[in-house]
Amino acid sequence: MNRALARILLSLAFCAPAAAQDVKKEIERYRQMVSEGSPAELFELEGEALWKKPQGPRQASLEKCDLGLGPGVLKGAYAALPRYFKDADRVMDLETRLLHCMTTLQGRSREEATQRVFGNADRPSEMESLSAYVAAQSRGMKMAPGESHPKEKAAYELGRALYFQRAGSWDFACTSCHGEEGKRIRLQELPVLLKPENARSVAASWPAYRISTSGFVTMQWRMNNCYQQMRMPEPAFGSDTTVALIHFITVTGKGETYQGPGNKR
Amino acid sequence: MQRDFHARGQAGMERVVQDGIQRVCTETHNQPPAELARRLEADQMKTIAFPQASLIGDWKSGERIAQNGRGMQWTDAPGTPNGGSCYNCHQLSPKEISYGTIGPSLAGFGAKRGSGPELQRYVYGKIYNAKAYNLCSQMPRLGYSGTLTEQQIKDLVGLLLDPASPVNQ
Amino acid sequence: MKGIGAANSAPSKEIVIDAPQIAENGAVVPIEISSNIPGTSSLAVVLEKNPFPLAAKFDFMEGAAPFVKLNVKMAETADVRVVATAGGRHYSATREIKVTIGGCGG
Amino acid sequence: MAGPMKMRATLAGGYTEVRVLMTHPMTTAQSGQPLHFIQNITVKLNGKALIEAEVSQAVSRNPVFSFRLKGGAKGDKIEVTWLDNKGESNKIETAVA
Repeated sequence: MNRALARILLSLAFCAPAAAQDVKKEIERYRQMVSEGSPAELFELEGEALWKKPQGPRQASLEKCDLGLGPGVLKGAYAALPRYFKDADRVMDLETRLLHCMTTLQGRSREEATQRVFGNADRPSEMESLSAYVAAQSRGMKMAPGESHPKEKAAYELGRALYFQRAGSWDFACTSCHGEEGKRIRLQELPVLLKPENARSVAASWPAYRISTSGFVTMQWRMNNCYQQMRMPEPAFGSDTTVALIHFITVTGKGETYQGPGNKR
Repeated sequence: MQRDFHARGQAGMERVVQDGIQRVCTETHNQPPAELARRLEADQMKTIAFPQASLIGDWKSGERIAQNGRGMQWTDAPGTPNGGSCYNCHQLSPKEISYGTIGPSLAGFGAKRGSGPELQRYVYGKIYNAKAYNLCSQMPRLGYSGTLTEQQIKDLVGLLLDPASPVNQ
Repeated sequence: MKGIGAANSAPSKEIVIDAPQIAENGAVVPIEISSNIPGTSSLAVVLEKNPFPLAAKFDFMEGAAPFVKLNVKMAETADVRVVATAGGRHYSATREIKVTIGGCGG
Repeated sequence: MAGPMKMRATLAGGYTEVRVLMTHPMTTAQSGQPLHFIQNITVKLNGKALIEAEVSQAVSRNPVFSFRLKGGAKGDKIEVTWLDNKGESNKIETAVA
């Protein structure tokens, strides 16, 4: 396409009100091209090394960590999370469970293991790389979080209630942004996570590489960052609040084939 | 929630405690009974401090405030001026292609409606405390919450109503 | 810039630049480039508004196709210019990419 | 210490498509951090260099490149090396699938 023509098309795309559809189409094309060239797999490699690396006072690796399907079973484990764990007597998502294994198998303190759960582009966190590795081992499998145990049911109900809970300086709830179909913030479309048709692709693509920060992001991070933008205080890593929301979203999106780690804005 | 959250930066634990409006809107999924809504909206109206004289400030400053999505988060340094996050949810200047759609488009707002004193008052009040006009509005109470100053809100009124503002081109 | 011959290049429609018209994030702008000019021995990507405009230059020996896909950084809306060298001559094509703000900005 | 690399080389209609991922910060002079970026990349097929690239700090962090080599057969050896402005380097090898 020559430059003059490109300019005419651009001026049409950005000035004419009818062209909003074109902007949307181009943004979708951008995301498609970015996901084809995503470095997400690099984090899986890093995570695999960390999974096998002896750490903590016991100099143990995580290779015997029971993610729900038995010690060391990785295949399909992520697709069955969050779920109730008898040994901890609570519902856990992937990161909460990894933290559990770090404290029980490796003998690390909770303080030390959660000191830096969210990394950055220069230095991804251990939790992020491990999440990438473990989640990738469920690729192609159907998302089927636990739903039968009373505590799993309670976590779902709590998550749903929290989704509507308005608070903070700006009176926000999850529904403020993710409550109505077809809405967006800036150019980012906002899935209504109360609806299976929206929650499915979310459940099937997290954790993910985040283009805007060149880092890897997890669901615990997503909850933390939403509360930050809701102008709330900070939720604790692996708290009942964040696990319940993650459980609620994953159960709502169950049945989708896991395709992550994905790519986010 | 008290157990699961902790204060960080400027975001104190008082923020997890719901006020009356937040509670009513949570419990009713943002569909409060009409009578209750009217009463509580009237209460909110009383919180708005309308300045004397013209409410139309500098639209250029207003555009910067509208573009700025920072402020009030635990990552934001207290003391630095907050943004209004307006473009996150509204279309304003038609030149900006990256705008949200949670709120209605405000492109051409003043060009369609004029800039008279009544309208100035409405726009100022709506930005200061949106809940005075629609109890369970998703829009933050930007003046009431201490997010924006009187001058900043005037500048946003300018952005919407000043005939020279890009919003009205 | 001198070394790649951008200044004295002839416009060519045989250079294909496949890129989105709008990039949601300037930190990652995907660009796929190729040349149908016979004997293309190099392709260079020039980002016209960047502080260091020459983003990358690829030399293709016999056995490699003049094709590459990469991600570049762009601070603002600008023209992307691709300069192809074939038989000692320089050819170029440009394409504008608009860089926008993606999310909450907070 | 250089971070991991990943590469795939697949036959696709008469050419070999090579996709390579590199872990690298690619920091710019503007970022306030020390300038640190990959400068040279070489793609070899069975030991013979087919593509030589000079790269700048304008390439995105954690670079991903796709190249196309004419022909190629299953089992051919592809090797990609990079060298950065601090003299660090890394290399990955894979067989065409």
